[in-house]
Amino acid sequence: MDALLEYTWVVVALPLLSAVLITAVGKQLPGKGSEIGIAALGLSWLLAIGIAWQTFVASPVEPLERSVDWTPLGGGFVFELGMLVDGLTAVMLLLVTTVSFMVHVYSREYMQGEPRYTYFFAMLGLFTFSMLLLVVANNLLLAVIGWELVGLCSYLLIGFYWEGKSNQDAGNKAFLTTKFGDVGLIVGVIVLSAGMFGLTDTPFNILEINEAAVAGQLSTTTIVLGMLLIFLGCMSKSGQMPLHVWLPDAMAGPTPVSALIHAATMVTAGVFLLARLYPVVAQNQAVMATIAIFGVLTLFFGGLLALVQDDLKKILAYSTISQLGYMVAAIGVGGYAASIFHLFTHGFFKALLFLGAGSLIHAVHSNNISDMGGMAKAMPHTFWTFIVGSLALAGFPLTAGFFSKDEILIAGEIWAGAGFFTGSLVYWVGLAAAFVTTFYMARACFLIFAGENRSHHTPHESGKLMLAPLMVLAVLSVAAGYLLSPFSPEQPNFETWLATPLLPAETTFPFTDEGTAAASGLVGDGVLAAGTSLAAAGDGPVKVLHGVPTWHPDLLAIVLVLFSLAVFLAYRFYGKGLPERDPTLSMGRFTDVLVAKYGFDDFGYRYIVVPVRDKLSAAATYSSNVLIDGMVAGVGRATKNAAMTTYRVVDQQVIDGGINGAAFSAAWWSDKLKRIQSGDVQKYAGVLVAGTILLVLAFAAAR
Amino acid sequence: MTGHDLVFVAVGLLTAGGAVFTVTSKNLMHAALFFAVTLGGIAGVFLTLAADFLALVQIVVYVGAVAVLFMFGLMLTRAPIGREALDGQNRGLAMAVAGGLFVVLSTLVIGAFGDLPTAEVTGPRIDDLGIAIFADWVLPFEVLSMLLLAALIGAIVLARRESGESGEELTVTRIEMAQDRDPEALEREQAALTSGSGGTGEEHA
Amino acid sequence: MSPIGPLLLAAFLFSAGVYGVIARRNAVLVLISVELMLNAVNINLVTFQNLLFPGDPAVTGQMFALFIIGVAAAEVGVGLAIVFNMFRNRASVDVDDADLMRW
Amino acid sequence: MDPNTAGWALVVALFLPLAGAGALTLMPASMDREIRRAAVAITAVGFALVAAVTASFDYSRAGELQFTTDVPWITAIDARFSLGMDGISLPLFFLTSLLTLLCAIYTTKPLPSPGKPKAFLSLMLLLQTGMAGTFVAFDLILFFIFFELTLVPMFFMIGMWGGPRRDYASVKFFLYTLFGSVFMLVAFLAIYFQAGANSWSITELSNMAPFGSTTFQTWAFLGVFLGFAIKVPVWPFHPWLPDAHTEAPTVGSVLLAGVLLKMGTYGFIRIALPILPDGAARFAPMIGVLAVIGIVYGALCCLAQTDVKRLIAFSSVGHMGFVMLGIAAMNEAGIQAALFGNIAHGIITGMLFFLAGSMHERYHTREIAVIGGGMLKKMPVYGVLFTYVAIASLGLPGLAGFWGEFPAMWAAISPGLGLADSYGGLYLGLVVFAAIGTVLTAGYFLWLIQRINLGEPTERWANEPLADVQAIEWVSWLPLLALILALGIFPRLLFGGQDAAVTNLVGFLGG
Repeated sequence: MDALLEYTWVVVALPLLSAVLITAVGKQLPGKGSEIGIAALGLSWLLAIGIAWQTFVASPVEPLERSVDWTPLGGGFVFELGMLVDGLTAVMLLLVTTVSFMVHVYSREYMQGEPRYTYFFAMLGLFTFSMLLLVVANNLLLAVIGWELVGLCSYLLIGFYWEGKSNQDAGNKAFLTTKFGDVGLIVGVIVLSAGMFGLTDTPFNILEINEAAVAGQLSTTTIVLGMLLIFLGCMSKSGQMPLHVWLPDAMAGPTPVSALIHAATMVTAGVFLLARLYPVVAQNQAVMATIAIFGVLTLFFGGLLALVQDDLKKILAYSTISQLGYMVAAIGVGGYAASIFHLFTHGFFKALLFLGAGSLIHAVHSNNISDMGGMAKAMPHTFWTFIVGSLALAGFPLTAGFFSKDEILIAGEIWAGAGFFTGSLVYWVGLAAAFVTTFYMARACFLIFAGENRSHHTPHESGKLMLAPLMVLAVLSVAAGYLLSPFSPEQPNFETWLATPLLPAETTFPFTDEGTAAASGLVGDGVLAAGTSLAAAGDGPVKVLHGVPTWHPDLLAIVLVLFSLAVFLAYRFYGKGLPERDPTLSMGRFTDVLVAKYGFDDFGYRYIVVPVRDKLSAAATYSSNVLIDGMVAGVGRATKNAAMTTYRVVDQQVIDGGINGAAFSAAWWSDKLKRIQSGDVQKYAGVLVAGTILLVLAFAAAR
Repeated sequence: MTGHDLVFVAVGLLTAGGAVFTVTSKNLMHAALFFAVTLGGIAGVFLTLAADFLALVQIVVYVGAVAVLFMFGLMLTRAPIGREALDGQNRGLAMAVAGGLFVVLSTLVIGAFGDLPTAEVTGPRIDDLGIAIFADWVLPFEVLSMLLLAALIGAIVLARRESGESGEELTVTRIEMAQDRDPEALEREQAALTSGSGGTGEEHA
Repeated sequence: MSPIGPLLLAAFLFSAGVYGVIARRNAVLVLISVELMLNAVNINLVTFQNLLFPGDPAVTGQMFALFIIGVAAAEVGVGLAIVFNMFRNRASVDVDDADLMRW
Repeated sequence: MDPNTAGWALVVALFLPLAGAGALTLMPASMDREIRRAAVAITAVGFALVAAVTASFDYSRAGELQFTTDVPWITAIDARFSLGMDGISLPLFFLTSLLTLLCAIYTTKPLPSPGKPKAFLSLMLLLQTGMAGTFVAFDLILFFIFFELTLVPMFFMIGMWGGPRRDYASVKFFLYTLFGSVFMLVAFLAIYFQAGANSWSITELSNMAPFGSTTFQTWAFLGVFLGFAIKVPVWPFHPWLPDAHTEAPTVGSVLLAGVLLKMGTYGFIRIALPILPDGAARFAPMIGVLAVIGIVYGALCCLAQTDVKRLIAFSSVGHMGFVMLGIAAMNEAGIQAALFGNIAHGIITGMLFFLAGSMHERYHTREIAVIGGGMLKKMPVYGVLFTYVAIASLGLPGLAGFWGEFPAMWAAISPGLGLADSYGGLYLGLVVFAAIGTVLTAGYFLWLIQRINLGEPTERWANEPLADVQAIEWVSWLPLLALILALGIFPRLLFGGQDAAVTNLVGFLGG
C-alpha cells in the first residue's frame, strides 16, 4: 500500500484549517478569506485524487486503518480517533472534495457582495471538514460526531440569511427533523456497540462490527434493532419519506450550499453509513426489505412532488429526494456498489444542476421557473451544462446517470431473481420514477430555456469562476459513468474499487437460499472477496457481485422509450413556453395531494410541532408550577393546617400540649411559684433553717 | 454536782429566761432590757467557764455599749407596741423552726459530747491572752480595727440625711430608665407603678 | 464540769435567736435576735476552749469569741444605721414593709 | 508539591476564601473598589494554588487519594478532619475555584440593588469554602457540614440581591434543600451505627460495604437519595430550581448551576453508591426513570418559558437528568459520563447564566418576547457567543456537552450490577426517551436562538445603544468558552483523569 493513504487525514484537516484561518484572518485578506478556502480545498482535492487513484488502480485493496486512543470511556472501553481508508472512503473523499472545491470556486463569484461573505467560506470549510470526518471515521462514534457537525453546518447555512423568519424556520426544521432521526442513529449505534461489549475494547469500530456481524457474533436482535434505528437516522439525513420534509425547505440557504450540502454530500451521508455497515445490513432480510421499501416509496413519491413545483431549487430538491430513494433502495436489494455508484454520479450531476440553477437565479433574481424562459440564448454555457446535468439525471443513455441508475435496476432484477419481492418493486417502480424524473426535468428545461424571457431582468451569462465549475462538473457527469459500464468490463472498475471490506461469498446474505442465489447470479464463485479474506483470492482477477457489466438491451430499450415519451409529453405541454394552465397543476385531487406534499409537513406541524411546542410544554410547565409545586405547597398548607389544629386542639384545649403549651404551663406554674418570693425575708430565713434541719435529719437518717 | 455547777445552772437559767423574754416580750423597751439581762447572764456564764477577760469584755462592749445602742435605736424609731405589732405572721413557723432546731442541736450536742467526762475548768491566764493577741493574732486584730473603722464611717454615711433625699427616689429612677422604651409600655408601667406605690403608701399611712 | 450544760444553753440561746429573727417584725428586735445567736456561738467557743482544749497556747476559742464580739459591735453599728435609713425613707422599721424584692 | 505530603495545599486552598471573607468584612464598606479588587486577588491566589495542585496531581495514581489530611477532629463522635482528592474530586474542585474567580472578576461590574459588594463578596467566598470542601471532604460529618455551609450564603445571595420574588425564591430554596438534608443526616447516622459506630470515613465505609441488610440499605439509600436528589435536582424535586435561578443575581445563578447542583450528583457518586451498593441497585431503575422524565420534562418546560433565565434553569433539569441517567447505569462508563456531564453542565450553564445576566443588564428584561430578536444584529459578538454556548448546551459533538450526553445513554444500554438482565428492556426505553429528549433540547435552544438572536431588532431596541461584550466580560468568560471547546475536542482531559478513580469506585459496587 502506498504511503499516500497514510496521509488521508490531511485531506480532512485542510478544510478545518481553512475554516479556522478564515475565521481568524479572513476579513483582512483581499479575497475576504475565499482564497484560503479555495487553496485549502484545492490541495485537499489533489490529495483526494491521489488517494482515489491509488485505491482504484490497485483495487480491491485491504482497508487501511490508523487510529489513536483518544479518550477512555470507562469500563476499559476506548474512543478512538481514527481513519479507515478503503475504496468506499476514497470514493467519498473524491466526491466531497471535488464538489466542495467546485462550490468554493463558484461561491467566490456567486456570493460576491453578500453579507457575511467571510463567514460563509468559514462555514463551507467547517462543513467540508465535518463531512470528511464522517467519511473517514473508523468508528461509529466518530461518524456520529461528523454526522452531527454536518447537521449543524447545514443548520447554520440554511439559516444563512437569518434576517428572514422563513429562513430561520427552515433551518430549525432541518436541524430538528434530522435530529429526530439522530435519535435512531444514536440509539442504533449504542445498540450495535452494546453487542460488541464482550468482544472488544473499541465497541464502535466499524471494521470490527462488520466482522462480528459476518461471523455471526451479533445477535439477530442487535442487528435488526440496531440497523433499523440507524436506518431511521439515515432516513432523516438522506431525506427518505416521511422524514424528507426538511430538505425542500432547506433550499432557503444560498444555492452553492444547496449544491454542496443538500444535493451532493450531506444528504448522501445516510446512504454512505448504510454502505459502511453493509455487512451488517446484509445479515438480515427484514432490515434489507425495510430499507428497500422506504427507498422505493421515496424514489417514486418524492419524484412526483417535483411535478408541481415552480421553484427551480425545489424541483431539484425533490429530485434529490427521489434519487436518494434510488440509492437507499439499491442498498435494500443488495446493490451495494450500484448504490454508491449512483451516489457518486448523482453527486456530480446534481451539484452541476444546482450550480446551474444558481447561475440562472443569479441572472433573473428569481427562483421560479415561471419567471425564466428563453435563457438558452442569453446564457449558452449555463444552458448546455444544465442540459448535460438534466440528461444525466434523467438517465439518458451514455451519461453517468444512465449507467448508475441501470446498475440499480439490474440489482433489483437480480434480487428479484433470488426470490425477493422487493427486487421487482425496485425494478418496476424505479423505471416508472425514471419516467417521472425525465418529465419534470424536461418540463423545467423547456420552461427555463425555451420560449420568451418572462423575467423582469435582462439575463446575462455568469462569470468564469462560476462557469468553470459548471463545465468541470458537466464533464464529470458524463465521464464518471464509465467507471462501471460495459466500457470498463475488466478490473479495476468501480465495483472492484468498492470491493472492500465485503463479505466472504459463502456468508453473503445468509438468509438466501443458496441455489436460487447462485442461479440468479447474486452470488457465485469468488464473488466479492471479503476484506478479511482478500489475500485468499490470490492475485487473479476478482469477480464482482453482478458479474461483468454488460449491455442490457431490454432495459436500454425501455429506458429509451420512456425517455422519448416523457420528453415528447413535456415538449407538447411546455415547448412553447409557459402554458395558460400548467397540466401538472390541473390534475384535480392528484395535484391537490401533491401541492399539499401528501400532508406530511402539515401533519408534522399540526400534530407534532404544535402539540409539543405549545401544548405539551405548557402542560409540563403547568405540572411543574401547579402540580408538583402545588403538591409541595399543598403539603406546606396541610402542615400549616395540621399545625393550626394542633395549636387549637392540643395547645389551646389540652393546654399542656406542644411547645406553646409547655410555655403556657411554665408561665402558669411560675405564676403560682413566684408567690413564694414574697419578699418576706424572715420567711426565707425560716425556710432556710427548716431546710437545714431537714438536711441534717436526712443525713442522719442516711447514716 | 459541784457548787460550780450550781452556779452555772443558776446563771444559765437566768440567761435562758432573759433570752426567752427578749424574743417574746410585747414591749420594745422590755425586750431590750431583757436583752441586756441576757447579755449579763452570758457574762456570768463566761465567768463560770473561767473566761474572766471575756466576761469583762462582754460587759463592757455588749451590756455597756450594744444594749444601750439598741435602746437608742428603739427610741429613735418610734416603734409601735403590742404583740401584733411586734410579731409578724411567721410566729408559727418561727416556733416550729426554733423548736426543731433546738431539738436537733441538743440531740447532736448530747450525742457528740454526752459521754465526755467532767473536767476541771481551767482558763488561760490574762498575760497568756495578751501574748496570744499581740503575737499569734496580731494581724486579725489589726484587721478588726480596720473593720471597726470602716463600720464607723459606713454607719455615719448611712445614717446621715442628705439633701434632696426622699422616699420617691426609687420611682423616679425607674421612670427615667423606662424612657428608652416605647411610650405605650412606659405608660402602662407608670400606671402600674403609681397604683403599686400608692398601695404601699396607704399601708404606711 | 461537763460541757453539756453550756452547750445546751448555747443551743437554746441560738434557737431563741432564730425564733426572734423569724418572728419579730421590728428590725431592731431582729438585730437583737441576731446578737443572741452570736452570743450563743461565743458560749460554745469558750466552752470548747476551756473544757476541751485548755492547753492551747494560742487560746483560739477565746480569741474567736473576742473577734466575734468586735465584729458584732461593728455589725450592730452598721445594722442600726441601715435601720435608721430605712426608717427615714419609709417611716417604718417593719421588716414586712421591706418587701421590694418581692415578685 | 508532592501530592503525597502536601496536604497543607488543600487545607490552605480550602480555607483561604474563608479567611478572605473574614478579611473583607474588616475592610470599611466605603472602600468599594479596593474590596472588589481584594476579592479578585483572594480568589486569584486561591485559584493559583488550586492550579498548582492540579498540575502536581499524580495522574498515574488518580484512583488514590492525594493531598490528604487526616487528623482527629471531634473525638467524642469519631469524626475526623479528613481531606483528600482523587480523580473524581479534582475536576470539581478545580471548577469551583475557577468559577469563583470568574465570578469575582465579574463582580467588579456593578451589583444589583442593594449593592453592598462587601457583604456580597464575603458571602461568595464563604460559599466557595463550602462548595470546595464538599468535594474534598472524606468524612461524612465534615462533608455534611460543608454541604450545609453552602445553604446560608446562597440563601442571602438570593434573598438580598435577587429579583422581585427573591423572598419567595430564597425561602423555597432553603426549605427544599434543608428538607432533604434532614433525611440525609438521618441516613448518615444510620450508616454510622450500622457500620459499627466507629468511623465516618467515606473510604472506610466504602471498603466495608455492603453492610446491613438489604432493607437497611434501601431505607438508608432513600434518605441519602432525598438529600442529594433535591440538590441535583431530580424530577420531581426540582421546583425550587427555576425560582432560585430566576431570582438569583447573575453570580448566584452561575455558582448555583455551576457548582451547587454538582454537589448532589457528586454525593451520589461518592457516598450513596459505594457505601450503599445494594440500595443503589434497588433504586437504580427508579433513578433512571426519574432522570429520563427529567430530561424530557425539562425540555418540554423550556419550550413553554418566556423568561430567558427561567428557560436556562429548566434546561438544567434536563441536563442533570443525563447526569442522573449515567449514575443510574451503575457502571464505569455511566459514572464517567455523569462526572463529565457534571463538569460540562457546570461550565456551559454557568456561561449561559453569565450571558443571561448580561442580557438582562442591557435590555433590563428577560422576557424573550420583549427582546424580540435581532441580537445578532445589535450585538454581533455577543450573539455569536450566545449561539455558541447554546449549541454547546444542546449537546453538539466537538463541544463539551456531547460527552456528558452520549456516553450517558451509551452506558445506560448495559447497566451494571446485574440490572441488564432484569431491567434490560426498561433501560433501552430510557435510552430512547433520553435521545428524544436531545431532540427537544435542540428544539428549545434553536427556538430560543431564533427568537432572541436572529431576525431584525424590534422597533423598541432598533435605536437603543446596546454595548457589545465588554472587556471585563471577556476576561470572566473566555476561560469558560475555551474550556467548552477544549473539553469537547479533548475529552481525555476529564475522562483520563477520572478513569482510575471511577474504576476504584465501581469496584465498591461489586458490579
